[in-house]
Amino acid sequence: MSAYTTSEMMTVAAARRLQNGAVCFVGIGLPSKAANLARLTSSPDVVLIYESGPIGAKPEVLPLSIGDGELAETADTVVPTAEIFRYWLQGGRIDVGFLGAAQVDKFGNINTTVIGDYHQPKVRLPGAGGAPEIAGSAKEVLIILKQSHRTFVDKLAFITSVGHGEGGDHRRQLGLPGKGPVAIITDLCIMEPEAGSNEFVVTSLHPGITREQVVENTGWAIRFADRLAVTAEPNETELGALRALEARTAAAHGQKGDDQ
Amino acid sequence: MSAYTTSEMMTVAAARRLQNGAVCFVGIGLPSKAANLARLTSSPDVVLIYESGPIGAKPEVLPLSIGDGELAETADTVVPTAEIFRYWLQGGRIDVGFLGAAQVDKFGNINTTVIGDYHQPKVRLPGAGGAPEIAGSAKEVLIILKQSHRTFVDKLAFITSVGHGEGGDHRRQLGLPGKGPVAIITDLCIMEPEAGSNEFVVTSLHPGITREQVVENTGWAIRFADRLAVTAEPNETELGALRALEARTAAAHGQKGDDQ
Amino acid sequence: MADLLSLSEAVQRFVNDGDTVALEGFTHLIPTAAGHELIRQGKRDLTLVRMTPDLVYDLLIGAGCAKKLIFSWGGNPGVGSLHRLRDAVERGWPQPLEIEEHSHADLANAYVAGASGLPFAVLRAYAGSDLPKVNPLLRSVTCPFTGEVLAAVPSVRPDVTVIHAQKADRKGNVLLWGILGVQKEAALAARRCIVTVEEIVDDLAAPMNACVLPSWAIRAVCEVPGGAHPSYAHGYYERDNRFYQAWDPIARERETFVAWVDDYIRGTRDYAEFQQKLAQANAAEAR
Amino acid sequence: MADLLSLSEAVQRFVNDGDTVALEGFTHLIPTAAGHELIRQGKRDLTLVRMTPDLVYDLLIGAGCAKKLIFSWGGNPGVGSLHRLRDAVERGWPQPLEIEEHSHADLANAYVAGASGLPFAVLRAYAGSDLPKVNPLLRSVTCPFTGEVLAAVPSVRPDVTVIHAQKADRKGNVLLWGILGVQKEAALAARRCIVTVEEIVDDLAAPMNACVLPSWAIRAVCEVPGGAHPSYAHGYYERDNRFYQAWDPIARERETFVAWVDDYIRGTRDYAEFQQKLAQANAAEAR
Repeated sequence: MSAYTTSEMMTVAAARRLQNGAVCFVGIGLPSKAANLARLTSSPDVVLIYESGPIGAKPEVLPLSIGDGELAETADTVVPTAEIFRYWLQGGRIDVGFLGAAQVDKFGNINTTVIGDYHQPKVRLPGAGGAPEIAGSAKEVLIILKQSHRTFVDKLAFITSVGHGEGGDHRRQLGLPGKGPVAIITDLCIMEPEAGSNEFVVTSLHPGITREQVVENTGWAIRFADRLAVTAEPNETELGALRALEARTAAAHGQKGDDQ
Repeated sequence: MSAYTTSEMMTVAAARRLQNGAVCFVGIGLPSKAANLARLTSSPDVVLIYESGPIGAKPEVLPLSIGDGELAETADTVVPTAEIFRYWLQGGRIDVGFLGAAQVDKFGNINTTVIGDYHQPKVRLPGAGGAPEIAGSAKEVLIILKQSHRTFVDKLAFITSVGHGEGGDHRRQLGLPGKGPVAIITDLCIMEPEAGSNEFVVTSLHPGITREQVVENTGWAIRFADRLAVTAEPNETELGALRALEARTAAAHGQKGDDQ
Repeated sequence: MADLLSLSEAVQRFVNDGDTVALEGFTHLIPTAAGHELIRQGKRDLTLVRMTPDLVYDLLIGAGCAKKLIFSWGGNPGVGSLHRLRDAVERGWPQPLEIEEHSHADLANAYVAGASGLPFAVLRAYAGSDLPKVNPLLRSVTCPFTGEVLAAVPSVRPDVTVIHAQKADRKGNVLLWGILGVQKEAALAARRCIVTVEEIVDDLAAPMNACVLPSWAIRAVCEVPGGAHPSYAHGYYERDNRFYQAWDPIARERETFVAWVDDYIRGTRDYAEFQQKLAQANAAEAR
Repeated sequence: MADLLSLSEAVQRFVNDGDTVALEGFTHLIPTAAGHELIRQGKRDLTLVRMTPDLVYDLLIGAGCAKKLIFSWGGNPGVGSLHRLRDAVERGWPQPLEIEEHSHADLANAYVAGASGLPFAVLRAYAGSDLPKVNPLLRSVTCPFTGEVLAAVPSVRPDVTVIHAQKADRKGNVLLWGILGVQKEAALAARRCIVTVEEIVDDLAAPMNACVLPSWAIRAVCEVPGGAHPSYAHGYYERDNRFYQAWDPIARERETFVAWVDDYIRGTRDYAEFQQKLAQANAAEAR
């Protein structure tokens, strides 16, 4: 096994969660990279939908924006943005909503709006985008982001997109159709909601990562599942496909397409 | 002037009401024939919209159905039927709704649903189709139908599509955006709503038609405007264009396309 | 992913007695072949939804497949009445038919709401019309911003929608063009969708923003060339106006109707055999 | 019927100080040239609506044209923050900016409602989100059939919408393709619509069901080749990713931003001169 970065581990681990044939509503950046890696490896028939309108996109290089021409050219069809949200997402046709986040809390709620007070913000983030309704209506949600004290916080200043709300069956009480986040994939580990409480606990540590590292990089008292797995290392196929994808992207754009 | 039929007079008189450049939502049958005659004579830039989806249709031959391929082929674009009703009609972009009817009353209300009791009908008519919302939302409405005791009735068994309701400002009270029917064009005359009461009165008799004929063929005590005009006879251009249109239609379909 | 099936198998697998079924197609691409197959398989107690019932529902109603009809304009376009529909409504033959009546704008919006996963649609409609007096499902809702009272109608969510389209590829992606009607909305509003197509091709060659239904959004694709007769399939064949006229005397009397259905539909194995029989009859008549 | 006008004349005629203006284009076909012209003409007190404010609104806000922003995602896609937007929100420079914040699904539905002549849109949204706490316009409505409580949001009805499209014909009919975003809805929701296009042609050669805006539904068509830079126009030019990155240091500080606007926008007569100047600067940098 060749050496790999924690970023690569994160992307590979996230890509593995996407079942072949699943219909996936893809956020730009890390989710898009992981979803396309899945499509190029284990899940060739995954269906990628971007909020800008492409359905069944099969980009050769990663898009830098949510509406790159590459997505339109490789899609089965391109529909108006409103239709994406109305017929395809709210219509109940999305199996997996694949989201990034600026911050998450222990119940998988997401903040992409503001840090500090809404009216006197410490940091103003981009805002909601498509996430609140993806988080609400996709049959399940995967979240991918780099783990740190600043991103995994005890209390969000602002809940932009709901995960399991206040935990337990709060989500059901809210009447949300989808079952919410089923995994958070980071550069350190995989977290999944604990049965009953729906609090995210670590279920798999990436190779070489210690519990201490995870604890240090989590803003709440993170817990570990009794049966804690170790994530399988990226294999040659996965790494090869990921690096080739990034190389093609860099050649086309001069960027790897994983920002934002 | 060559001889002409009362049917031809009706179609020509109706066509003349359509201003050049008007955006017209066209019903199938008589309205479609008159609207296309207008397009082929005095109003070359009239925009014809059919509920099936064509916008800016310029058919060479009259359609037999509301969704003939000829309409799609000659249109500026063809949109989904729901969009026609949502963005174009309800969106307030229709200048003239051009309707036929099975029956009308003195306030220009239309019945296309049932004669007799709804649940034990004497005659079951086709139903509403697009008419109720055309009658409600088009900026103004033209109605074309052959005049008889059976079609111009004192009291409708069923109001499918509202005209001026109970008369006066009833329409405004109902909150309807369009100003309702501004003319009923028949094979005998033209009727227009009287200022104030909005009751339809005869404002123009077709050449050779007597007041008595109109009275005999109207189911309510029809009144005549103080300044009663005589409709100008069809001129050579109008008759020529109409007959050529019908001849092309008959050659294509074996029918003249004026039924229903 | 859609399975490529025979129409017979698709109807067997996906349509149950008692289902709410929408066969859509607005004068163009009317799924007639699928209507025939419902009759051949003797489906019963269907609630039929369709903006323009047309010949295809006249047939299903006369053949005793329907218990209820949801519609907005019921006629034989350009010809006259639907006699079997009227006989069922007015005289309960072959069985009583409940009707639920809407306007086109209403039903079109109701399909949009169904496709959008919403329980109801909002539109500006019905003020001054008697329709709400005979259809208790035409209700109202008040705008929380302006106070305007608007019509609220229940969304349409068929158990099964059947549409006819021009093409599918071998994966089951479907392309239609021309008059689109409410087919896409009806397809997406349904729990299960069957699409009959003129042909199955290697490559759809669809324009970028064309009306494409992806394979994974539908259940079955069935190749049934000519399956929209007597309506038309843009790019394939024209409307058979003669058949619409010929239908009038066939459907006018119960006896002629039953004889026709027994002969042409129940008496044929599938749509291809029906087409053959119809062609033979037309040829004989022309002689 | 749309008039074929210069962009300068169209903006002069159809945009007033204090108007609610939507410049739409979802990463594709962003009407940048029109944004520049609003600055050149010194339009003030605009309420700007746009799902993704992007560079074009960072510019307008920094240049002091806006008093309010209605949006759902405000960033420099793939790069980072919109510094001028943040400076206005966080420090009131060059003037305070009121913000009204939505989600994409909400604003997309609000444009649809606007195009449909409805005062509000209904969607399943915001349950569990804090957005309704900071935006009092996110309300609810109860389904009169199921009792479900759904989100109700006000429709968007701009005084003026500006979009960029690939082509118009000489009558002013407009064709766009590729990523369509919410442009058609934004155009039809507006009282007045200006369309800038890459080129004016004799024949649109549009596929039958293409996204065409008929001339009579818009007010002005302006030929502005390259007018969507640094976004792209499918079939004409690609996204200028370098410019999105270059924007970050330009907009980061007030001084560099003002200098850039004075030089490149206020210091040029029109978009063609801007393009020339930008090309010269790029060439100089490459040397």
